[in-house]
Formats: sequence, structure tokens, C-alpha cells
Amino acid sequence: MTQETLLIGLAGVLASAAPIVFAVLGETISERAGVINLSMNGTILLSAMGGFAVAYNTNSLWLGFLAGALIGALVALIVAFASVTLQQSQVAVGFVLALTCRDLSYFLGNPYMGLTGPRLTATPIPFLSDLPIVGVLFFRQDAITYLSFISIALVWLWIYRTRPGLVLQGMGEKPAAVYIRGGNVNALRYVYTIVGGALIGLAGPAFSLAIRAGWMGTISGLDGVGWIALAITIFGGWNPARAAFGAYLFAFLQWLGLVLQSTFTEIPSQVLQVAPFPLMILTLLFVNIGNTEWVERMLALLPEPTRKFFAKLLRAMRASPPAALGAPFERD
Amino acid sequence: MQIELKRIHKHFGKVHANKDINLLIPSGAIQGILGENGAGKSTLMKILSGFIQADSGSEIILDGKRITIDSPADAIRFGIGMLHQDPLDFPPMRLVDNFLLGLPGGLLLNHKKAMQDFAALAREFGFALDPESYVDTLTVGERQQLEIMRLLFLGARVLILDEPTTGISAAQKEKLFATLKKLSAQSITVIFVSHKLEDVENLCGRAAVLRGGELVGELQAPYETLKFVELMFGKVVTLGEKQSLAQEALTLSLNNVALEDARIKIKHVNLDVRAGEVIGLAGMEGSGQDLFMRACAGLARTVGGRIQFKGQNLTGKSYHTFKRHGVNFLPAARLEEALVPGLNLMEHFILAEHPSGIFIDQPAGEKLAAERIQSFNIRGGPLSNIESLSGGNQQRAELALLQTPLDLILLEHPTRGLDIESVIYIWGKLKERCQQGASIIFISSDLDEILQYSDRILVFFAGQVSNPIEASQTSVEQLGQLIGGKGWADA
Amino acid sequence: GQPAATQAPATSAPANEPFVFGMLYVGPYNDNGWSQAQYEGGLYVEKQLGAKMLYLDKVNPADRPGTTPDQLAEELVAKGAKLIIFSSDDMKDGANAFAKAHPDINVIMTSGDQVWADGKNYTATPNMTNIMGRMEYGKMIAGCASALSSKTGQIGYLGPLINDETRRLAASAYLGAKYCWEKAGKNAADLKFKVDWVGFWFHIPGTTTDPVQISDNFYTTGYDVVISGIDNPVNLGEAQKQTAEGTPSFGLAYDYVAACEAAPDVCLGTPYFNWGPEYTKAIASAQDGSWKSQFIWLGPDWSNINNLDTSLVGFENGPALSADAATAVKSFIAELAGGLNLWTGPLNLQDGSAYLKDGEVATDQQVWYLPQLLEGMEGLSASK
Amino acid sequence: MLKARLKNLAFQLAALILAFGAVSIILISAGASPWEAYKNMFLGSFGSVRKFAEVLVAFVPLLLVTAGLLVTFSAGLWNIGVEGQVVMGAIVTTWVYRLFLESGWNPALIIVLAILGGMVGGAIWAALTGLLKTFGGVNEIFGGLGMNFVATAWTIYLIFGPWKRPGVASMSGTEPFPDEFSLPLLANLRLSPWALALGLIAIVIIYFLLQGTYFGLRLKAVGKNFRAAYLLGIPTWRYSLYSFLICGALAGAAGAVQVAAVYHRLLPSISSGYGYLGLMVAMLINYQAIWAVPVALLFAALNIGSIQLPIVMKLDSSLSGVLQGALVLFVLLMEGARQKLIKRAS
Ligand SMILES: Nc1ncnc2c1ncn2[C@@H]1O[C@H](COP(=O)(O)OP(=O)(O)OP(=O)(O)O)[C@@H](O)[C@H]1O
Ligand SMILES: Nc1ncnc2c1ncn2[C@@H]1O[C@H](COP(=O)(O)OP(=O)(O)OP(=O)(O)O)[C@@H](O)[C@H]1O
Ligand SMILES: [Mg+2]
Ligand SMILES: [Mg+2]
Repeated sequence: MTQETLLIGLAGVLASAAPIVFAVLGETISERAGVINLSMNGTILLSAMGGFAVAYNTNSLWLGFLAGALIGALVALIVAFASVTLQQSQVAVGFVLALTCRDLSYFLGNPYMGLTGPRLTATPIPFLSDLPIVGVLFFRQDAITYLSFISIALVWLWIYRTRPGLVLQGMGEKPAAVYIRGGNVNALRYVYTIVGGALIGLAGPAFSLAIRAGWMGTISGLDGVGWIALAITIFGGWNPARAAFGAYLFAFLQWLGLVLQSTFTEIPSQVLQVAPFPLMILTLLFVNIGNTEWVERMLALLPEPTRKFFAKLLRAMRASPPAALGAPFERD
Repeated sequence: MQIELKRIHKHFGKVHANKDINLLIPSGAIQGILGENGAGKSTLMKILSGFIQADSGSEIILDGKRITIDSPADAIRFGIGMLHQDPLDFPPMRLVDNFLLGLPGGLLLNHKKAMQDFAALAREFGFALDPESYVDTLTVGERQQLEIMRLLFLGARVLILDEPTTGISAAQKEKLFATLKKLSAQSITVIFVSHKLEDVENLCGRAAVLRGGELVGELQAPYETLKFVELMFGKVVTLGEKQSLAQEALTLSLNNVALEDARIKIKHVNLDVRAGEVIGLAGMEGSGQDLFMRACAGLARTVGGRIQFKGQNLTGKSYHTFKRHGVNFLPAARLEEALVPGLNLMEHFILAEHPSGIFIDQPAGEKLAAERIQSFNIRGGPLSNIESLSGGNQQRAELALLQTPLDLILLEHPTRGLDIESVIYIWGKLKERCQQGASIIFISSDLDEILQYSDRILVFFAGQVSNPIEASQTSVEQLGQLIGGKGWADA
Repeated sequence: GQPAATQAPATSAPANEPFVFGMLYVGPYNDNGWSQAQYEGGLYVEKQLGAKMLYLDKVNPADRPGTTPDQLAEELVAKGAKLIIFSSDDMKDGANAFAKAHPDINVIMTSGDQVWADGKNYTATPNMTNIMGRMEYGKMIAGCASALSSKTGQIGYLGPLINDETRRLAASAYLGAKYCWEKAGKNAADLKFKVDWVGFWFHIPGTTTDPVQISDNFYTTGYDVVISGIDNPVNLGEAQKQTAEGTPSFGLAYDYVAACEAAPDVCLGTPYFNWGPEYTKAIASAQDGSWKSQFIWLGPDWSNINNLDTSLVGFENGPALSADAATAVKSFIAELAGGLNLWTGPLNLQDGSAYLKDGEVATDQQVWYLPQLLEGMEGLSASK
Repeated sequence: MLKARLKNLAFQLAALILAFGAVSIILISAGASPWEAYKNMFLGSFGSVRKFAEVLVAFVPLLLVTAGLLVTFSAGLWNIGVEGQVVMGAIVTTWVYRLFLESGWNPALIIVLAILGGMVGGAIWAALTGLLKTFGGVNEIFGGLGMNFVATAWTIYLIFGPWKRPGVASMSGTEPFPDEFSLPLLANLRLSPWALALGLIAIVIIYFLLQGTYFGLRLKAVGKNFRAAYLLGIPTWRYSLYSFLICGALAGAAGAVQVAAVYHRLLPSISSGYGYLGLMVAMLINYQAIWAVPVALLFAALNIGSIQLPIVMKLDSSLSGVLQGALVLFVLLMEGARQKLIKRAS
């Protein structure tokens, strides 16, 4: 494969990762605020269908994307209401929504199956697109892909460089402490869950109006994407940059699976497709194993210097989730 | 800033935590709030700081203006800041971020400026805090200092401290008191909550006493201690006679035991505990005593040395092995570590018995529960869920779970958050165990308790462990010094 | 386990009330592909015979968890169907079970080979008939059209999953492409024909390769024509996108006569099935009692392969097919009609082993059970 | 006391009404008559003996899965990996069949072996998630999700790779086993009384295990407070693993039944989504074994009855999923509302 085609291939990877990028960013925000939105798989399907339907009827791409975001926000609102206001298990509510929204999208989407609606096409950025390498990679994409790039930067800056972002970090750790500092924890949780949901909702149209244009019900090949995005969020360790990297890694592996299909005939084609999951599990293993009882026991048996080394290593790998993730906040 | 509380009421379900409290605190005063556990002190303060809201009809008047405080945000706006009983900060974050979090300002963070402000404040109060370090590396005292700095920087004119002296060293206490006096000189109103008489006596010009949610009296310095005690408990209480039950037989013996965790390192501990003996562990929180105690239970791994239990070598064995040999550990965090919310008393007792067989023997269980509840006079029935019990009753339930026979009882803060009567009752129960030959090792941040109930004392300071000190030959002062890290040469 | 023999009488219904037949589609009835072609076939029968069609689509374990085709067929029978069409190879086992359990109900098993006396899976089943079109011809024409329209000489084939049928169809497309490429006086060595497999009939994230990605990958790596072998032509959408973004690209749809309408401007054409006529014959025979079990594997009606009343297989030119290419395709079809058989030796299998020696003509069995892709084709021959 | 119970009932009733209300609105918005839809679904599941038999066919694996999940739930574990455990059960069952098909042994014996194999397979798959949880600190939700995908990918690989039927690898799965290797079915029906018995026995055993035994009590303790349970002397990690093993075995049994009694082969999505559906059932019955049978039956009926929708009303069957989801969702919300009200009151 020539450098040219390689670059184009990688550019394609960046584009095909865009929806997942939105999803993982949304989930990261939501979980940072202490609310785990497990409904992603359903949300993405529903917003993909809804976004397409709206775009088809109004013949406006932007209304389509808007609809997707709204749907995502709406589902998130239910999650927030159930978990923040009614203090029900976030996992339970999210899971139910994941299944329900999926079936709802199939039910309501039936009339739109196989229709050809509007679709986003690439808009190369003048000058920049002519730059060697980076031009091909980054500046010959479509609008939504550009938006995905920007979102990564914005979310990262927001969390690590702004005042509200600092509060957001705190909220995942100790809501009560945020509260006594004058923050309205539950209101903020609503806000971030809904904003996160809207981002997740963008993933839908990013598929149905750009990458995998149209709506084909079950055979749209979207069922499962949400779970993958969830896995990637965890892989990203609640850091938007790392999460985005995870999304790109996933898309890259998919592409690799395709280009290697006829070269490495020995590898079953499923292996690279399913690779992200073992990867996620391994990552979780690495960051968590340091906290387990038996590892500490083993460490204790080691002689001084080696013990020091491993203890350091384990502590370095450790990346614990927001302490208050999934826990409702009560003042009294 | 002058504060006037009028007709403050607060209900928690059936609990009437604050009953018609009326109190006037003049500007610049250091107001003490005293009361036994559960008297309603924290509740009152949480109301004043907006953390919770009082029942309707209650009034708060600030410098003559009637105000409503619906949230901490409001309180902050009115210049009221509170240092909570358990520090509300963000352990995994840096000091400077903790300091910044919640401060007003522009959208973007300005770390440079924050650093300068931080440094300036730290200098003013002589706090030695590194803004770049992480909160989870600080002692409780230092975390308090951090909070105080933050509150003052927020412009607090009223500073509420809820039991700030639990778990800080004598040295830190002195520093804290100095700071508070300085603040009141700047006509900042300080409200100091405690159930330690001498703290109030040393610091506060005036004190209000709560009992059972009511304001039962106000006093001015100089105070007479007896009056205090009477107000707090409704009667004069005296600690029981101090008697030792130590016998000859050895239960636990440690030689050259070495321990370490993420923060603390302990080297070469040697200790022989005799049957019936009570060992008190003193030290400011996180000095290593908790690690030491968990090691004695097999909950923390030793990295060197031997732990012998009644002649058997249990080094590196798990807690369950220790338990089988007759060691029980009662953690401080009851509902988190010791009891199972959602299960009732009977189920707890059944679980503690390790019954064999497959099917639950209901009648037997009820009988067991009934007699335990009776003999530990727990306020609650076999079927009442553990979390619905009061703190003291939960503590009693915990004791009722101790297995028999038993050779070593390890207790973390066995009476924290309990009023003096519960304390006496519980120690009575524990001493019964000593009579039956059990040894006790316990941690407490209350030096009086340690002196009162231990035969020998180990003092911990930053991982150093003193040689066993005969309780009869030491004093609160000496212990205080050691805890603060002074006078270790001869210890 | 013998599912209930329903009481519905085999004797044809009184003339006044219409004959009811049931159809099961593997995909959505409006999938713009295989299932929609089946659906149209059913409508045709309704029109011709005044019969009434009951149908159930998405008959696959993913869409209808916990159900089996025979069970679903019984639902249709319960609603009065007197003949059932199992319209996909994937319903084979269900069809067998049903036919066995309901000897009184006639069954059309599309694309199956159960009642092919010379086939490998023959089991005499009096109430079953297999119908399949020789799509090999359609694919040859598709291949030809691609070769004539490709500027780069690189043709991609979007394959679903690897089995006898999908192999022989891909191979046919290759043979057609090769023939027309050389006929146009180009050098055989310059023709690249590559098959990429999805691994399923559609995309399952985290499990299969994404057909959209396959198409994109083809188009962005110099393959300017992609022939769809899957049930819904995602390649067309991608060709459209590529063209819009400046790389002129083309695609061919599959299965359904009107499939090109999804993206006319890039569609070179559609090799399609036209089930109506054969279904009509079979159902009529069931009605008048002249039914007999047979294996029907028909090519196009060479007099006019696009005659919707006679031809089981056809090829619909797409708007994107240039005029000269169209004429060339026309003459290619004429040659095929004249007896040209591209399944003639010398042909080797992909691994170089001999498949047909010089002049040898492949038997039906050799074609139907093609063991590998052919020499000259890139891509996997068997799934690992 | 009684009053409280009545209040409870009122809330659950409200949930029911809301759920059906919401779905009716959806139906109307899709231009269909709710009444017609519900009627067809009902007739489609209870309209005839054959239809009810089909309902029971779906009911059995669902019940098995639910029974298993009750155990992990009381151990405080969200075993979302149950879906993969069903799949694994099916894979191993198929594998055992393939091993012994030519052995000439007594089919009955082979069937038993195959089903046991399936249970072991499911248990092992669950144990992996369990080990990841107890010894790797990997949250069972994420571990389980991963394992689900691996299991699915594995089936697809086997069906289109090593185990593909001669020639035509297809969605229809591997070569079906001869009839004599099927769990005996009732005459003229697809229902196996043996499978039904297996399901019912399982739920009864689980009920008593959780209600009446020390094991169940310890499991609850572990579920409600891991730390305290350990200090009370319960070998917590072992109990977590036990619960995973039990749930995995039952999920595996569900997969085995799918192979041995329903499909007689391995096919893609062999689990029929019963794993996830079982989670819904467990949530809807608020983890109370006593309600498992009726609710699982209801969900199975909805699945089967919804087949009528496309045939009769040209509606998509996925409506049943929407209805199931709405039921669980509103019950959750109503429960939350109830608790909130109680708090207010006191
Ligand atoms: N969130 C709550 N819900 C119910 N009851 C509560 C709550 N918080 C406090 N109480 C009850 O209100 C009463 C007063 O509690 P409070 O915390 O004010 O006591 P306190 O004086 O601070 O005791 P301590 O010295 O232990 O802090 C106690 O009976 C307590 O159990
Ligand atoms: N967080 C809480 N939630 C609900 N009820 C509580 C809470 N804390 C305390 N209570 C209730 O308040 C009452 C008093 O509790 P508390 O722990 O303050 O007892 P107390 O007054 O401190 O007496 P004790 O000396 O036994 O602790 C108990 O009935 C308890 O059920
Ligand atoms: Mg108390
Ligand atoms: Mg208090």
C-alpha cells in the first residue's frame, strides 16, 4: 500500500471514529458528574433513526443533527430524573433505556427503512487541506468530523482548565464538598448528564447522516456500537483525551481487520473486530489490580527493593473512577 | 458580625434534633457550643451554614437583618463559613485545586494567582502547606488549616468549627486556637462546637449547652466544670474506678514486626500482650496506629518480623485465620465496615455464629437475638434493621456480635460519637471480657479514655512507636507531647 | 418432534374465495434487495392468480429471537395460508421440518437444493419445490459492465459470507469482467478483481467487517467499481459520496430490479431476480392439483432477459452506464444467449490447482459447489 | 401495614397504566389501534394450545436465566455478562454433541452430557468475569459486556469457520443434529416437558436457596456490605464466585436448552437475547424469586404474541420490546416516587 492510500485510509479511520468520539466524550462528562448513562446503545440507535427521519422530512442535515442531540438529551433527562431526583439505580434505569430505545427505534423507524435521505459530504478546508500529510489526514473531512476534533479539545479544556470544570471534577469525587462550596450538585448533575446525553445523541446522526448513511433497522449495523463506546469510555479512564484516543484505536483496528483480511488469512476475521473488548478488560485489569487484596499480600512477601519497585509501578498504573460515580447525593 | 437564632426547630423524621433554640452571638465573640452526642450541635450549625434547612418558623437574624439561608451558597454570600465535623475536601486533588474549587472568578482558572494568594494566606497564619501536594497526604489538622484558609479567603465573617479538635495533635490544637483568637481579634465571629470541656474552657469567652436538641443553658468564662457537666448530661457523672485485670498468660506477642502501606512505614515493633490486659493506642490520625491494629488482626500484611498468638505463629495469615484463633476486630465505621444495612439484628447474630447446616433455624435465631438484645440492652427488636438503630445502639449491637470464647479484641474508636453513659456501659461490657481472659487493644483520639481504661499505652507518631508506657505513670500532658512528636528521646 | 399437522385441507379452495399463500422473507420486505425482490414476486402472483399473500419479514434469529421459520410458517398457516414460500437459503432447516410436518401443505424453498436429485443434499420431499435463478449470468453481465466502465481496471466485489453460492457468484462476476476486459482489447494482466467479505449478510459491530468500510476502502484504494454481493447495496451510497468528493466511482446493486434507484447517478446496473413468473406457475400447479416436486434452476429468458413475465434472471442497466458500454453489454448478452459459456476450461482454482481442463465445460454440480475462488481473483476462498 | 401494602399496589398499578398508556400513544402516533395491537398480541400467545406451547418454549430459557440472575443480584452483582454465558452454554452443548454424534452411544446419555456441558460452559464463562472482578478488580458490568462480545464473535467464527456445514455456511447455523438427539418434545408441539421441568425446578431451588438457607443469608450479607461480611467471617470472594458459578450454570442451561430442545444446532444470536431480557425480568420483579414465573411468562408471551403484529397489522414486532421496557422503566420510576413520598411523609 502506498503512502497516499495509507494516509487516505487513516483519514477514513479518523472520520469513521467521529460518532464514537462524540459518544465517549458525552459519557465521560456524564460520569465525571457522577452519573453513569448506560443507555448509550439505545440512545445512539434512536437518535440515528430520529436524526435521519427529521433530515429526510425537512431535507435539512442540521435539523437532523439537532434532532439527534435532542433525543440524546431527552433520554439523558430520564436517566437524570430517575437517578438524581428519584435516586433509583443508575445502572438499572440506563440498562432498561438501552434496550427500550433500541426497540423503539426499530418500531418507529420502520417507515424510513432503505430510503435515501440527505448526506453530509467532505468540505476540504482551503490551504490547510493542501498541506502534506496533515492536510489529507485532518483537513479533508466532513463538518461533523471537524466538530468531533473540536469537541475533544473543548471538553478537555473545560474539565482541566476552567472553574466549572474544576467543580465538575470535584462532583465526581465528593458531591457534599462541592455542595458546601456553593455548588448545586443535583442541578449540575442534571446539566452535565443532559449535555453528555446530547453529545451521545450526536453520534446517531453522525452515523445515519454521514458515515453509514440511511436507516436500515436491524441491519443498519449500529446495534452494539453503544456498548463499544461504553467500553472505550472506561478504557479512557474518564479523561476525554484518552477516551478519544480509545475511539480512534478502535476504528483503526476495524480498518486493520479489513486491510489484513486477505493478507493474514490465518487470523479469523473476527479477532481484530472484537479486539477492543479484551483490550478494555486488560486496561481495567492493569489499573485496578493494584488495589486488590491478594496483590498486596504478594507484595508483602517480596524483599524490600523489589517490593518498592512493584508498589511504585502499581501505584503509577492505578486510575480509579470518580469516587462518587453512581451514588446519589443526599444532604441529610 | 452578630448572629441571632430565633425559635430554631429541626425534625428528622421522628427525631426532634433541634427544639426551639434561641441564641444570640455577639460580633467577634468566640462562642462555644457544647453538648453530649446527638444533642443537636451539628444540626444547628448545619442549619446556620445552609447545609440543611430548619423547619418553618425558625428565624436567623444577621446584624439585625432577618435572612433566609437556603443553601451553602447563600451562607457564603452572607459571609458564613463552616468547617464540618468530617473534613469535606477532595483527597485525590491538589491543595491548590481544593483551594480554588468554589472560589468565585472568571471562566478560566488562574493557577499563578491562586498560588500567590495561597502562599500569602499560609504565611499570614504560619501554616506550612505545599499547594502542589495532594490532600490525601495531609493530616486531619492540616486539612482543617486548608479549609480555614479557603473559608477566610472566601471572606467569611462568621467561622463555624464543628468538633475541630477530634484527632489533631496537641501542637496543632495550640496553633488552631492561636489562629482562632487572632481571627476574633479581627472581629470575625467564631463558633466552636465540641463536647470537650477543657477545649471550650481554654478558648471560648462564652458557651451554650445543648441537650436532647434543646438549649439548656448559657455560661460565660470563667466556668465551673461541674456546672458544665450537669448541664450537658442533666446530672453529674463520674467514671468508674480504674482497675487492671491483667493476668500472666501471654496472648499476643510481636517481635520485630515491620509494616508499611502507601503512606506510613513502621519498623521493629516488639510487644507482649497478657491475657486480660488492655493496651491503648494513642496518636494523631494516620500516625500508624490503625495500620498496626489491622496487622494484629491479619488485615494488614507484615513485611517483617513474627506475630505469635498464644504460641502459634500467625505471621502473614489472613483475618479469618486470626478469627478462628479467637481474635475479633471491630472497626470504627459501623455502617460501612462492621454492620450490614438491610439486614436485621437477628440475621446479624446468626451470621456471627457461623452456624453449620443448610437451612436456617428460625426459632433458634429469634431466641439468640432476643437474649443478645436483652443482655446488651439494645433499643430495638430482633427484626429491626440495623441502620434504623441509633449510633449507640449500633455500637452495642457490634459488641453483641463478638464471638465467645475470645482471646483478643481489637477496637477502633470504640466509643467515638457516643455520650458518656454509653461509654461507661460499653467499657463495662468490655471489662467483663477481660475478666474472662480476653486482651484488648484499642485506638482512641480521646486521651482521657486511653488513660482511664488502658493498662499500658503505645504512642504513635509518623510511624514511630513508643515503648509500652504504664498508664498509671503518665499523664494527658506527657501523651499530648509525644503525640505531637515532642520528647521522644526518653520515650 | 413433529409440529402439529394442521387441519387445513390440501384441496384447493372454492373459486369464489382467493387462494392464500404465505411468504417468509429473511430481511425487511423493503430492503431494496433480495427480500424486496421476493415481495414483488409475491405481489405479481397476487395479480396474476387473484390469490392472496400473507407474509412475515425479518425471519431470522436476530430479528425474531427464539423463533424458528417452521414455527412462523405455522403462524401463516393458522391465518389460512395453503402454500408457504421459504424465500431464503437460511430457512432451509425450517423448511425441511415444516414440509415434513405438513405433508398436506406445499412448500417452495427458494435457492435450496433439497429436492435436486443430482444434488448433494437430496431428500425426496413430494410437497417441496426448489426454485433458484442462475444468477451466474446476471453476475457475468455485472462483471462485464464493471470491466467496461472501470478506468483503473480495479474491480471490487463486496461479498457477504463465504459459501458455495457466494463463491460461484463472485467467480461469475470475475469471468464476465475478464471476458469483456480482454474483448475490449485490454491486457488481462492489468485487470484486478478483489473480493472482500463482510463475514455475514450485514454488519454486526464488534464481530464482522463493516461493508461501508469495505466499499470506502475499495474506492479510496483505486477500485473505481464495486459490485455488491450483499442484500442491500451500501456500496452505491459510498460511490455517490466518493463521486461527490471528486473521485468518480461506480457501483452495481443486486437482487432487486429497482435497486439502482437508491443512487442512480453512480449505478451501472443491477443483476436481479424476477420471481413472479416461476412462483405463479408453481402456485397455479398447487391450485389445480398438478403440483409436483421439482428442482428449478433457470437462466434468463434469452429472447429478452428483462421480460418481467418470462425471465427469472435479468440485468437492468443503470443510468451511469455509458452508451458505448451499454451497447457492449448488449452484445455480450447476445453472445451468452448464443451459447457462450464462460464456465469453460482452462480454468484453475485460486490455489492454482486445475478446475476445468482446456475445453471442459463445468457441470451444474461443479458450478453450484465451487470449492474456491478462481485463479486471478484476490480475496479469501474460505473463512478461517 | 395493610395500608402500606395497598399504597404499594396503587403505585405498581399506576406504573402498569403508565406503561400501557405510553405504548398506546406510540401506537397511535404510528397510526395503529392500541386495542387491536394488544388483542392480537394476547391471541397470538394464548389463542391456541400450539401458541401457548410456543410461549412456554420461550419461557423456559428466560426463566432459567432469571433464576440465575436472582443469585448474582442478591450477591450485589450486576451480571450483565449473562448474555454471553447463555451463548457459551450453547457453544459447549453443541461441541459436546459434535464430539459424540458418531460415538453410537445412547442418545439420552449424550443429551444429558451435552446439557451438563452447557451448564459447565456457562459457569466457566461466568467464572472468568467473576475472577476478573474478585482478583482483578474489574467491575463485572464492563468485564461482562466484554465477554458477551467475545462470545458472540466466537459463535460467528465457529459457524462460518470450523463448524460450518458442508458448503453453505449461513445464518441458519451449523448442521442440525438428527431428531433423536433432541430433548423429547410433546407430540405435535415444539415444547419439551423436560426443559420446562428443568426451568421450574431451577426457580424453586433458587427460591429456597435465597430464602431459607444460611448460604442465601451469607450471600445477601456479601451483597449488601462486602466489607462487613468479610469481617463477620464470611469468605466473601468465594461467595461472589459461587454466585457467578450458579448464575453461569443456569444461563448455560438456558443456552443448552436452546440447542438441545429448540434449534438442534448452533446459530448466530442463539441466546435470542434472553440474557438481557432476564435482567429486565429480574428488575421488574424487584429481585423476588416468588414473582419470577408469572413475569417471565408474561415477557415470553409478549415476545411470541408480537409476531402477529407484522402479519396482521403490518407493525414491527419490536413493539413487544418497547412494552417490556416501558413496564420495567415505569415500575422503577414509580418505586422511586413511592420512596420519595414516604421520606416526605416522615
Ligand atoms: N440526617 C439525619 N437524619 C436523621 N436524624 C439525624 C440526621 N442527622 C442528625 N440526626 C439526629 O439528630 C440528632 C442530633 O444530631 P447531631 O449530629 O446534631 O448531634 P451532635 O450534637 O452533632 O452529636 P455529635 O457530638 O455526635 O456530633 C441526633 O439524634 C441525630 O441522630
Ligand atoms: N442518618 C440517619 N438517618 C436516619 N435516621 C437517623 C440517622 N441518624 C440518626 N438517626 C435516628 O436518630 C435517632 C438518634 O440517633 P443518634 O445516632 O443521634 O442517637 P444518639 O442521640 O446519638 O444516641 P446514641 O448515644 O445512642 O448515639 C435514632 O433513632 C436514629 O434512628
Ligand atoms: Mg450519636
Ligand atoms: Mg456533630
